[in-house]
Amino acid sequence: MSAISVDADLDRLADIRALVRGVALSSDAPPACLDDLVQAVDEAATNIVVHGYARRGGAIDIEARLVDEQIVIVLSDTAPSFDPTSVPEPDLSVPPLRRRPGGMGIHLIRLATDSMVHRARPGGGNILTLTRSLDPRPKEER
Amino acid sequence: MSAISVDADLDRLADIRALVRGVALSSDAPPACLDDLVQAVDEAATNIVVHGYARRGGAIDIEARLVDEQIVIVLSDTAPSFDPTSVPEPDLSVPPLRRRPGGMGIHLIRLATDSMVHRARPGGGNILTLTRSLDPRPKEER
Amino acid sequence: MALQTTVERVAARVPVTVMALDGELDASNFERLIEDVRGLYAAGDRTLLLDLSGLTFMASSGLVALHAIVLVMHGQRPPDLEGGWSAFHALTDAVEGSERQTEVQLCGAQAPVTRVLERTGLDRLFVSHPDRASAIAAI
Amino acid sequence: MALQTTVERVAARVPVTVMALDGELDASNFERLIEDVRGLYAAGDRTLLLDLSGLTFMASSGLVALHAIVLVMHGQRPPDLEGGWSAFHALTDAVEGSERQTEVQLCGAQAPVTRVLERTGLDRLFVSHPDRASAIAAI
Ligand SMILES: Nc1ncnc2c1ncn2[C@@H]1O[C@H](COP(=O)(O)OP(=O)(O)O)[C@@H](O)[C@H]1O
Ligand SMILES: Nc1ncnc2c1ncn2[C@@H]1O[C@H](COP(=O)(O)OP(=O)(O)O)[C@@H](O)[C@H]1O
Repeated sequence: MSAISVDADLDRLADIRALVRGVALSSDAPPACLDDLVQAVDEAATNIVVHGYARRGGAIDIEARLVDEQIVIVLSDTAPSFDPTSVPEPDLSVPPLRRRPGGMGIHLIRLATDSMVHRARPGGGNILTLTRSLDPRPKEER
Repeated sequence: MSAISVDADLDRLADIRALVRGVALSSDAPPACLDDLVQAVDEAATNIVVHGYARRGGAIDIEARLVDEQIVIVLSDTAPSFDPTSVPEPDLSVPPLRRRPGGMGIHLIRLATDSMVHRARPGGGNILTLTRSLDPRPKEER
Repeated sequence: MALQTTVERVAARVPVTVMALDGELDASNFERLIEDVRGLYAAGDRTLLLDLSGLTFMASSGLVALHAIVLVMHGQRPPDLEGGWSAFHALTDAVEGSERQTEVQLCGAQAPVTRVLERTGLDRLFVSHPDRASAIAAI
Repeated sequence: MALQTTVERVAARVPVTVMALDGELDASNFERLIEDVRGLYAAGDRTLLLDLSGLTFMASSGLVALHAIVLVMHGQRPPDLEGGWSAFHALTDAVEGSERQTEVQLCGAQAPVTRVLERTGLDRLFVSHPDRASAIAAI
């Protein structure tokens, strides 16, 4: 399976989102599915740029495929290993103004996808696999 | 089949190309196929922005699908009807410096695709269907 | 797609500054948005209506921007994104009863943006109007 | 992805101005590129090496830019893209024998860019080098 490599730069996030829209388009994904995928991949890619590579740049390899009515997008990097599924859920019962801003990216990935799987990349780095079914409803309405 | 609508603006061409890369990615298209599709769609979209809508803006609707090992991308607009297949081939035997610059867009679409089909859009506008096989070779090497 | 901001001042019951956000709000541009609002506050604007009808995408960094914008419009110290958010407790206590502050309001949010606000509970911070006209009538 | 240009001056057998193009050259930015080269010519640069190793896409408008850049580097009137290309006949006649002029040369073109040059015959206008080092050694 071929991959597209994108520079880990905040200025490339718009390209990454457009790429994901193309993936969704060719699977004829319904709007909420497309939106969810764009959100999840943007958050994951942002974290790779900002936290993974600590804004010093690097490469993000992106793969995509449709498997059994599920769109699967895989992001690989060579940044220090970090498993986002280990991050605890934010406490949403705290009133917004009492919160410290931030810390919502991984939470949004969880809500936007049907599964998020992390594994270490052989030789160093991360492989993050995000899956979203073609279901037209956002997760909270299912 | 769903479509993605993009503003007919030169500043959106990069988004359109990224979208096409996403389409190619999810069909596991080989590099020359991806490059050809990006080139063909960019040229067609540029013509819609510059000639079709005469830089006054409008919408370009983009659809994509994989049919029998062929990637099909459809661009629709509501600009005055124009059939690009009616444009004659440029005379490439003329030395480059003797040529008037420009006039290569449709020629490049022809070389980058396996077929280009135009039809009028019911109610006004254009539907341009570009098809590129997953063949790993550029057309001139087949 | 980049983010464009357009500012307009409208005389409603109170003077309202309407800032339209067009495009996509992400990690590459959210800090510039906070800066822009800081400029508005410095120029004397006190009620801000964010028109989100042209906003097609908002990342979690956009939520950080919205949070910071609320602080800025309440005269709080510019949030230091590297830490030091203690200053906002005063504000928290001031608006605690009502929760929804009114200095920054939203209108026209599309489905993907509404979903992000709801999924993070940040919708509880804002009065949201369907469109600009009804927002201005209500403010 | 936007287009970035970086200019460097190198003392080869003749002074060479190396302009690296990084990103994508399309209808949104080809005119700015011509302007940039016009500026170089006005500043006295006479031999231009375009380093295309970072150029991932070139539209047909990029070909128009390359053509115009050749004219500019030969001291021709800035091409008026709306018409009026008569001026370049003098140049045509001057370089007709050799065809490949040498004032503008290319290096490092990747497959998609090479393909566009070849598919339109514009490759016949340029001496192309595999990379910057061999280009500078050859010029
Ligand atoms: N790819 C990554 N590499 C290292 N650390 C990460 C990565 N992704 C997330 N993190 C850590 O997890 C925290 C929570 O991430 P997230 O929920 O996306 O919110 P935010 O990025 O706004 O802090 C980050 O602050 C960071 O400490
Ligand atoms: N969508 C369109 N609407 C109207 N005219 C078009 C359109 N596309 C192409 N044309 C016409 O066909 C000509 C050739 O197009 P093309 O080969 O792309 O080269 P260029 O755009 O550089 O002139 C254009 O100059 C224009 O007159």
